[in-house]
Amino acid sequence: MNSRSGISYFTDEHDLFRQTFRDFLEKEVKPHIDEWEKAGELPRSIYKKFGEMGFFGMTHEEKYGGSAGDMWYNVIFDEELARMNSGGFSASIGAHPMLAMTHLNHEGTEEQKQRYLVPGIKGEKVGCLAITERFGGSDVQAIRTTAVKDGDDYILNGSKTFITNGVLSDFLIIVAKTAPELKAKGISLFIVDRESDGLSATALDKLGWRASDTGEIAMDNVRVPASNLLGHENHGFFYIMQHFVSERLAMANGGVATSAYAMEVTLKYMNEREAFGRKINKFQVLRHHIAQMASEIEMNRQFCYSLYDRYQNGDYLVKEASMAKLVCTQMADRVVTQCLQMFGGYGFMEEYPMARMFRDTRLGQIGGGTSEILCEIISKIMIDKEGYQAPN
Amino acid sequence: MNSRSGISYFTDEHDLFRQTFRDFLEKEVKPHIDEWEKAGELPRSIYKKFGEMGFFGMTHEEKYGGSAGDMWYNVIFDEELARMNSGGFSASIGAHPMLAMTHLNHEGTEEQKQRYLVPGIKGEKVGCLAITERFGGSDVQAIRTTAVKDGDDYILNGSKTFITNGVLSDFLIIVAKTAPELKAKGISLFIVDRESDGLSATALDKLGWRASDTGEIAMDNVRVPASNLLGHENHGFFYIMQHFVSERLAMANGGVATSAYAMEVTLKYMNEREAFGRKINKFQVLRHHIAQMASEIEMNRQFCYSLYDRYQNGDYLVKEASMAKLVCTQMADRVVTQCLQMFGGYGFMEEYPMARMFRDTRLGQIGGGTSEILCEIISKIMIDKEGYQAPN
Amino acid sequence: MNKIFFTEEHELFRQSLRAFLNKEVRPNIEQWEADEEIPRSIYKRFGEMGFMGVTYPEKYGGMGLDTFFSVVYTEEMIKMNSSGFNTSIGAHAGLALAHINGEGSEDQKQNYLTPGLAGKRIGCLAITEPSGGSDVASISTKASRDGDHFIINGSKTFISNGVLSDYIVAAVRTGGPGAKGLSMVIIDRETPGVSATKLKKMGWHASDTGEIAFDNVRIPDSQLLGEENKGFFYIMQHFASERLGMALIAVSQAQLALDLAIDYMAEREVFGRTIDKFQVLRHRIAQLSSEVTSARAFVYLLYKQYSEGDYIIKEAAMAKLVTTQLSDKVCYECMRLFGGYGYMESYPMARLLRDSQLGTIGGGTSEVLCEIISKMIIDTKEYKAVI
Amino acid sequence: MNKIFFTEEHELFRQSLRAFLNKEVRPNIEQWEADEEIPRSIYKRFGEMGFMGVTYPEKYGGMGLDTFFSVVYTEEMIKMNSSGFNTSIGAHAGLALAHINGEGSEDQKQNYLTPGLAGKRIGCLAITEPSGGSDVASISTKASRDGDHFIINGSKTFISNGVLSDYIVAAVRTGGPGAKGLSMVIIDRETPGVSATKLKKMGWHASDTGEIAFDNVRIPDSQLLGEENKGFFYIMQHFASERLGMALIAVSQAQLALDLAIDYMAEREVFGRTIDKFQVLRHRIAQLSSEVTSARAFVYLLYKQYSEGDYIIKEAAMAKLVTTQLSDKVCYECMRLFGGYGYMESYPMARLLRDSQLGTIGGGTSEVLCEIISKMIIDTKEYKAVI
Repeated sequence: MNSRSGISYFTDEHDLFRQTFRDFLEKEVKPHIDEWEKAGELPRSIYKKFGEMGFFGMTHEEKYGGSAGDMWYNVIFDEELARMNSGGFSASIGAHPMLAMTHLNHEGTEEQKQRYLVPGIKGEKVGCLAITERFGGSDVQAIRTTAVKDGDDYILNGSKTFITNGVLSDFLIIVAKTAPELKAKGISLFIVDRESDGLSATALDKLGWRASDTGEIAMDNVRVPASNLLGHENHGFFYIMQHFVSERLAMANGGVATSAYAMEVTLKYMNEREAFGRKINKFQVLRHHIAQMASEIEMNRQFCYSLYDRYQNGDYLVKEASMAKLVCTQMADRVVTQCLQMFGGYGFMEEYPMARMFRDTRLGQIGGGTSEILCEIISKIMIDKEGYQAPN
Repeated sequence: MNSRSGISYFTDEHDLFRQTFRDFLEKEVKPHIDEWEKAGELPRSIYKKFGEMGFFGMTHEEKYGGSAGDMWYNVIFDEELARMNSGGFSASIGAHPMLAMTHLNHEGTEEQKQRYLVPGIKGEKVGCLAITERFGGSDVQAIRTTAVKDGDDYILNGSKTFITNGVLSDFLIIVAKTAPELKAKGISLFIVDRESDGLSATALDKLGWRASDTGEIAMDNVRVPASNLLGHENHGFFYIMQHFVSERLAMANGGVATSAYAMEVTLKYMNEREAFGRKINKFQVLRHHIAQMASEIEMNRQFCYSLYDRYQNGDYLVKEASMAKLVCTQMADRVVTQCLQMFGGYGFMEEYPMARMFRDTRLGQIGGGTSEILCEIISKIMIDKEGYQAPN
Repeated sequence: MNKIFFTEEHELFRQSLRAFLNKEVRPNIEQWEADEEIPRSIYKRFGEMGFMGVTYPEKYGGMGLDTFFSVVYTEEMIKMNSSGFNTSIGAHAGLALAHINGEGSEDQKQNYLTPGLAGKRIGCLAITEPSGGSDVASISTKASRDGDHFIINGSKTFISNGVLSDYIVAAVRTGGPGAKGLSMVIIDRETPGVSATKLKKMGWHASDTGEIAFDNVRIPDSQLLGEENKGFFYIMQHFASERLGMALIAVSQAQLALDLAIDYMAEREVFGRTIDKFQVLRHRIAQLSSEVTSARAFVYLLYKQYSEGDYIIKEAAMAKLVTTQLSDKVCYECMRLFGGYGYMESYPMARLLRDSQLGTIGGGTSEVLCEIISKMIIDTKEYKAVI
Repeated sequence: MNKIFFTEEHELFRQSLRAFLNKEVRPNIEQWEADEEIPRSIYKRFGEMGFMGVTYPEKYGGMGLDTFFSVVYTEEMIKMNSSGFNTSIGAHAGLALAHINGEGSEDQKQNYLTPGLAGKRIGCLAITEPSGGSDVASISTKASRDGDHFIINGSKTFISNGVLSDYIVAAVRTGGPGAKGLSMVIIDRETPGVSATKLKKMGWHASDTGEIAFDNVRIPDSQLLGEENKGFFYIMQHFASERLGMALIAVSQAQLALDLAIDYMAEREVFGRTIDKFQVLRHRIAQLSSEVTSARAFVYLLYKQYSEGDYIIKEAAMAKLVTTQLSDKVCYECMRLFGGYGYMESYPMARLLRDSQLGTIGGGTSEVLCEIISKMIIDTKEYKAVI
């Protein structure tokens, strides 16, 4: 919970929501995490419960079933998910509202919103966002999936990988080239229903994020009606770039939240565990590790909050959001590794919280733009003075 | 494979053994690793094959079925195991000869050697070494398991944890206090048969090392004949300390071997994977990472080899072996983390080698004395000028 | 970022201060670094221009401006690339005067604060002793009562302006052992028994860093600053703003290093191209810029909290801890990026690195900060404001 | 460790060198650091004692000893805590003379090596140029043939002994562009057209580091060292031993920092106990000692391989890369362990840190080393010995 002294971005309403949501998670989620981790997927029922409680609609308009809250509700949502200590759960639950529905909300037509966003907010339909391909990685411009116009339809061919909810979702927002010769300017987004002919998916076995299904998707002449084009044709790259900022901020703050949770459970353990006749929280070396980590967490948390604040005010933050994801996910790796080490042998045991956190956290520097890609973007802005300006 | 130019610690015979052993592992082990990782244990048949090939007896006397080779055979043994990319396999296969049989060989009576060492070398009987307890961790002096003399027997009570081969081994070398009031000087070692009444064990679920069974062992009035006392009563602490050096050297060099293998597979991947139109091994940032890692690996490898060399010459190396384990396992964490990052999203996928290596490597800084405990030992020697002298 | 914390007025102030510094300070820095002190005249100019007491009350000659003017002030001062210069002004205006403004009587303010803000009477703050390091509670300089006077004996070290200042705000032991026996006193330089010697340092060359000895120094008890035996709490109180100031300095130094490096990279050619095309160097800039940007957001936020009256002892310690580590790292990496020129004193990076490297030591070493932070986090100890 | 690499004779040599250094060098270091040079007399004393040319042939006045004597030599030199001093001797004996001993004609050896080993004629090695940095192949100092003479024009920078040496072993372009157009020449200081200016540096104060200009410098072609247009390969050849030497220096500096820190920790008290009782500082020593011990094992092994004739270009680059990074880290952490005293020039750590921080720059920056190493490892390129 965040201190209310001095500057606070959170109101009493935010805090109330945080408490409600935390109680809900403790009751409806925490007891099932181990089982979902084992299953490698989430049951539909949990999406429905989220939907019933309104947790998918916090920032959406009331006419679609949302409660029109501000962006800090998303921040709280992410922070509280992190306390479940299941990157897979957070990813599966989060990819639906944060990735799929974000695009629907911004670029969808009224008809598309009625068909996908409304049931999405209710938790009755689950979505995913499919950008990445085997060849290309974080290089969005290099995608090879094509969508060729055929009468009133588009025919999609190609494949996607590393797609969270890629196997179990009901609909997929798929990125494809509608004009390959135009490179970045020839990319479009499509809403594809799961039952479409020619669409298949297989789940991947991963180091962590085990409660989420991460899919590889193949499209063999998948026919999509033109009414399922999302936004304007050939504007896809800009839509993606635009939402990258919020995605990166979420991953950055997720890194902070994970780090804070790692420290919380570690402090608790250190206060219980004894060695050489005293509690291990009395050992200077371990204490200084805590002091160092706490300071870095606090710094990065304030960085993220200040960026959310600016984001809400409409600032264009490609550079800063990339910076934040870079440093916060690096910090999370350091903090989680160090905290695991504090648990000694128990750190390696799956019955204690750090083993899973260690496996899950490692994705931070990989997903949503690797650290190396972020460095490329940041150095282009800092050194080559490239603008990465907002599209108009 | 080590360069033969300049200083080499390896002879043609060593190289021949390395090749033979590598071929054997490629054929008999590699194809089964995934299955054993899933099973959480190794089949008995693989121990038997190791035994039949003489791989458990390389350094043992011929009269027990060994081939009386020098210590470099153990070094090669460890290095080649690392190439299987299964910390669990290495641990299970290694704990038997390196931990259990080392004690048998050094402290065992002729009769004990005939009963345990000879079948051990044949791979017919598998052993484990049980020191660590829930309360105490790396603090050997704090163990609570007791062995009370009762006629010609000892009665053992207590528990052990984090014991590799703790569930499936045929015999256990168990550390217990025979004179608790004497602290470190009241510790003894016992050989305990698996079928002993009152002995029970459960397997632990771990972050990595999944192909090995790691057991928690409970002893409820386990009766052990006095003939199963290993070495002299109350000398246990010194036996353990003595073998800690070789164990730490092995873990240090294991860290180097893992790092080298990580770099090998990463270089291969970098030479295949393309991004932005060229092989990723052309990106300067990644190249410099490789250069830095290669340099650190080379440095630490030479450090380990120089220590093995001195160890073979009879030098007393508590400080240096602790130093080596500290820095080499830290390096392995850095290298493996960095190499996983080089794989991008594939680094997170279990079908690629880095995910498992990442999970497995994390034990390096924990097992066999955590980095923090090693720092305690090293600073006592460096700063307080404590001798940690060899017992006479 | 600026829009959140800075107004148009801050920006105007920045411009005018920058113009002043570029004209009257920058051309003299090399000389002052060589002299190992700055001249009295520059204090006077700061006083005349109103730059000495940006946030101090107008009543005493300050400008009465808000905290973010002092942030602007520090950011611009650091661009002169001389911690010694910045400290010479700061040890007077930011340390000595902060105590006098905070705890001084009206008489003391008239005597020291007013001429101080005019740049005519220069002070220093003397807490650290040779034997104690960062252990403030164990200060051993003794002030024994003698009627309405104190007789002071002891010594202080690492004191900025320790040799050249006109007076010394010193922590002395008036009571029993421990934190509760300390008081602050103002000792005029000319008082018999005060002597000082200059210390040679790795960096901060333009500042006069002194070791001060008190040999039966007799001062009237009207020179007591605030209440007797409350010195420890006054010191702690001012530590938060001092540490926050050091954090801001650290972030500003790191930013300066990056700015200098980016400029240099665009000009320097090797292997036939400017070095800003080498991926390894580009990523280094990207990484370090990101860390500095994060650190600055943190420091700005704390200034905001501080300006709203929050007692941010933990956060200030955290900020100093991480930012001074960061500054050392950034200055080191950017120095190396200049190749051999980085090591040459005729280029800016050598001094910047040398100057930065006091950051993790002065004003509480990183280790002392870790002790404070871990007490607050692990032992849930709270440090309270005195008032 | 010593038993593997060092014999009784090495130990005796160590004792006698150490006694000499403690008597004739240590008391003068402060003065030489302030002078920014070392006097001619100390070169002579090195020559008289035989310490100038430990491994050079006896025929020319060297001692003809094995490589590990030079290891002992460096380890003891570094204990003087003045890289400037060490470099002043080393740039002559280890760099300039190495080229003359390696590629010089008998005449050249009589002219330069013999008086050089006697400490009477001092040399420097001039490769780096202002524009090129570590890019040796792009050297632009031009040597144009004029009958049996060369006319040399160009400039060199960062040259140790660049101002005070009697002659300059310089890399010049005698042929076309690229690596294959370079030659080495010996240029006597008094030759018309040679001028030099001293550079101010962050550390290495006792060494004279110069920028040298050649303005129509005319030298006979008998001053060519080795074969024409083979200069690049000679330079590369000597780089391995130079880098190995820098690695040994780095390890020795790091060890010195640790030794000084451990001694200091046993004496310094804060909070009522000596600081060697603080776990955080203890673990820091444990960690850094372990890293230094590993690094030293690596360097010793490479010396062994080098002494047995191995061409260890990759390993020497690796060793310099990791040991100079390590030395910077260790010196920095140990400096901080001294608290405020670490920053004072009257304590040893400030200079040690300043001196260390050239390590990752000089003799090939870390980035250039990474280029070489990655070419060898990733592109499987091999660098071959010339001979």
